[in-house]
Amino acid sequence: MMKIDFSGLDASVPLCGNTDELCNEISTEQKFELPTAADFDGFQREAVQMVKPAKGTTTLAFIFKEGVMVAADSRASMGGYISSQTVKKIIEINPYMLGTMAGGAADCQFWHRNLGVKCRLHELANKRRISVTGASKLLANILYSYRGMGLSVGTMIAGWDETGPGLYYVDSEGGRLKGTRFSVGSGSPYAYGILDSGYRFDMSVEEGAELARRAIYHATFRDGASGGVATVYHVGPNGWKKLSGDDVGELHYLYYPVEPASVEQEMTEVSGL
Amino acid sequence: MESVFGLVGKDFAIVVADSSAVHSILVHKTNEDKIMLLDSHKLMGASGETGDRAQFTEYIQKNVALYQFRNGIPLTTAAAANFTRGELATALRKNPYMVNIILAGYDKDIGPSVYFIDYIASLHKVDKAAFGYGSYFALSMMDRHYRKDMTVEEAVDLVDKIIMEIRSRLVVAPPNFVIKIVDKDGAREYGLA
Amino acid sequence: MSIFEYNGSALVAMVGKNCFAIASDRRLGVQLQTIATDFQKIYKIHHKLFIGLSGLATDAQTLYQRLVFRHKLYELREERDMKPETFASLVSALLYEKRFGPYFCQPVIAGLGDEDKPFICTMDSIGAKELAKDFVVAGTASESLYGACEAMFKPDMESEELFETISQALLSSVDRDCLSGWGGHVYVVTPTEVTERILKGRMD
Amino acid sequence: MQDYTEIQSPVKSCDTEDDLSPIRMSRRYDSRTTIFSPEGRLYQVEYAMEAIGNAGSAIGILSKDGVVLVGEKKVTSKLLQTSASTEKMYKIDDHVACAVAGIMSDANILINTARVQAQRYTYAYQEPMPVEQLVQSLCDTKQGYTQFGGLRPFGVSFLFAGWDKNYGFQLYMSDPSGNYSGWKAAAIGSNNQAAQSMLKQDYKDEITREEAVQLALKVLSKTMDSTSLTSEKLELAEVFLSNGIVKYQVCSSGALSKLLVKFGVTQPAADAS
Repeated sequence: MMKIDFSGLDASVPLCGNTDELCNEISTEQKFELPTAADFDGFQREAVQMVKPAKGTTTLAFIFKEGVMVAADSRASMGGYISSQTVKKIIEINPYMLGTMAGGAADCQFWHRNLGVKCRLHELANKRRISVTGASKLLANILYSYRGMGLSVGTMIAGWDETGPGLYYVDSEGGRLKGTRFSVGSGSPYAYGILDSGYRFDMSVEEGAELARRAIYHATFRDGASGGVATVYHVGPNGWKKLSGDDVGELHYLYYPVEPASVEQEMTEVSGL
Repeated sequence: MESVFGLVGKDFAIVVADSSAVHSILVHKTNEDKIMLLDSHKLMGASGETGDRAQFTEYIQKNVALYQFRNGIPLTTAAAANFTRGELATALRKNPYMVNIILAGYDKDIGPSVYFIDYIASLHKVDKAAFGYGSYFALSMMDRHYRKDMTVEEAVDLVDKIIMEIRSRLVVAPPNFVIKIVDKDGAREYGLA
Repeated sequence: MSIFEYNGSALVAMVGKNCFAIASDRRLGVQLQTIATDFQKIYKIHHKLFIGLSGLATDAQTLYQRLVFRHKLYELREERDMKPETFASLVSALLYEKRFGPYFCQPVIAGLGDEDKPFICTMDSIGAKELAKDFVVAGTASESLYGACEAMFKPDMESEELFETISQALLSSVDRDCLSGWGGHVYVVTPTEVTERILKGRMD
Repeated sequence: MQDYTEIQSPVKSCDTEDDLSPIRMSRRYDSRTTIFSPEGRLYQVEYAMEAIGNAGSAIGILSKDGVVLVGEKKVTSKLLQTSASTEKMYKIDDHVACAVAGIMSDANILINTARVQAQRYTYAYQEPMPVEQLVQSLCDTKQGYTQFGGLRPFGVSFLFAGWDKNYGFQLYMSDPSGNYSGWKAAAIGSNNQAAQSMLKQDYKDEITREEAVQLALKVLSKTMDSTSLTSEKLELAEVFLSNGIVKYQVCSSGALSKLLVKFGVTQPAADAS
């Protein structure tokens, strides 16, 4: 019989009733201390500003004939400053499931890892892998329980389960959408432009990967907050596989080779000498 | 939501604008022409506040006409663009016009050209330009499918693709668009040639 | 976001041995949206005098056009080129004229003066001159540029090495800035020639 | 400023006075530039033109590949501190230059106005000002001084040489009245009528720049009052295209001497008179 894990719904209930402190730290539902400030909301707003997370991102995922294609850039920025060009925005939840990261870096990293733990526990308890539907629901429920407290997460959960390919969009407002084509982040409108005009359901894996890579590239070109490496993952019946990770700095000159003539080297003579 | 975009092709330039006149939650009309003919070979696509748009584009149009009457020669596209920029820049520190402009023109010696002028009066000559909420889709799709030697048919195909994308992705997508073209034979609405 | 960061820019000028170099990025953006990657930020005043304008693009264009106006009249009346020091004072005066509604621009001026002595300077948006003997920087990538220049600059470089240094400093700095980059534009000026080069850079 | 009282008086006074000789007439109406004489003339303007007739002459010739300006310097004293700049030729903008005949102090004002006008146009349109518009704007200024009270007309005539992309090379002549007109060859200053008729005789439509220089020097050598044509008494400037860019070039004294010898227009002092 299938056992339904409701632990994600109730943050205060320990998973296995173990009161051992060490064990507690690993397996109990994470608890967060709340600040004891007179003006909680005001404090919260300020605190969120201080750890102002990476906002600029382009991530995308789509379902097609061969499974799910997931792609993302790798830039983390704070205001105008680029704090990293090598952020891993596609998080491997388990061998059959991926999550993408947009919004707060710490929030995404933590809750994806947390989701990974839950998915594994689900697997151990039920002797079968969790469905994409179930995993995304777990995450959505957790995020919803923290609604209004400043979490910033915009993620896609993509994977392959018994029903085939699955793709959900989940955000920190508690939204959860099932779909076949999503893009999240500041560069997403640019990516949608490429994705929508180039998408066909019966693409091959190669075509799908190229479309995803190209969409990320064009988003990084126009969006100042996206950049770095365009990483492409594919999830098929046998789990995910990383297909490519191209530096968009090189990708640009691959797509648009510079004819030697246009690398100008003009020598202007100073007249009047 | 307003969308204006344009591009330069082989020997023509094309400007596209939505044709919705929107006020708060109301759509007043859906056949408002936001691309003005400055003179026989110039198009000015504008987006922004309705009043400013109408006033400013007409002001520029009349000044371009006045120049031609006075001097017997038309302004070049570059000169008209710089004049427009100058007027916007002067207004900027008094009472700014909230208009973003795509100026397209055809000059005998230079050929077709498109100028990007935003409401704070930054001017730049470009191959492709876009304003408004549709600009995201328009820009990346033009980046992807644009070629310098596009024919009118190819450009219109691309424009159609972009319009379809705007219609499907934008929250309040405008139902109608106007497409205008300028080439050696002059400026005109596409399809009405 | 500050108005100085609306369009994004990176500017740097360096002094070498009897020569100077001035470099800029090529992006024109509207906040995070990149509009063009061939935007001019360095302008030639005459064969031995260049000005780079960072900050709000519209004000940079207005300021440049006013400077051309004033410089051209000077040139016609005096029948000689303006000295960099004089030009810097002109820029300063034009900026201070708008003390209570400034041009949101930070200029970088570089030129060869009397006996081809290199001159570089920068200014704030209301015209406070800041002269330097080594390098000056401006724009949204200025913090990164300070670091890069501080580490890479050596006194008395020859023009080729100067080009290499300024290019490396520029490219590595704009790679840490969302709002500038998309290629670079470098001028190296010696008493006998002006070399202009377009740098390939990351386009993200 | 305008004073209309005298406008009524002419008719009346003509009736009362019996002597209506032109000399007396002019006395009455020439004191103010803004007043027409009964014959419909503006005496001050005509006197200004008279003043120019005594000034050093200048000749302009339009050729198919450029415009040539030649001027005669009147003041050549050994004691005079020669300035580096030219005395009769002035660059207005990169594509326009002018030769002056008349009162230099008046000319300086107008040249400055012209330069400012040219730069204003460039500021507004970021393009060089079309030559005719520049001439027109200057002539508007001149005209103002023939109409508004209390002012005296400028005692200057100009030859403008320029190039623009609409009409190519152009030559204009303007006088103190504010009139201007385009010419293929024109002369101003002393003996301008003699020069003009010589030009009319010798000008060919397909003239080259070099031939134009030769013609200008020849005409000047015959119309100048001074006995011999030497480089000290002359100025030669040309407007032409070099690699598609307009250039204004003033001929150096040395090169001018060579040209004079080459064209055989230098006459030994003894031969003349």
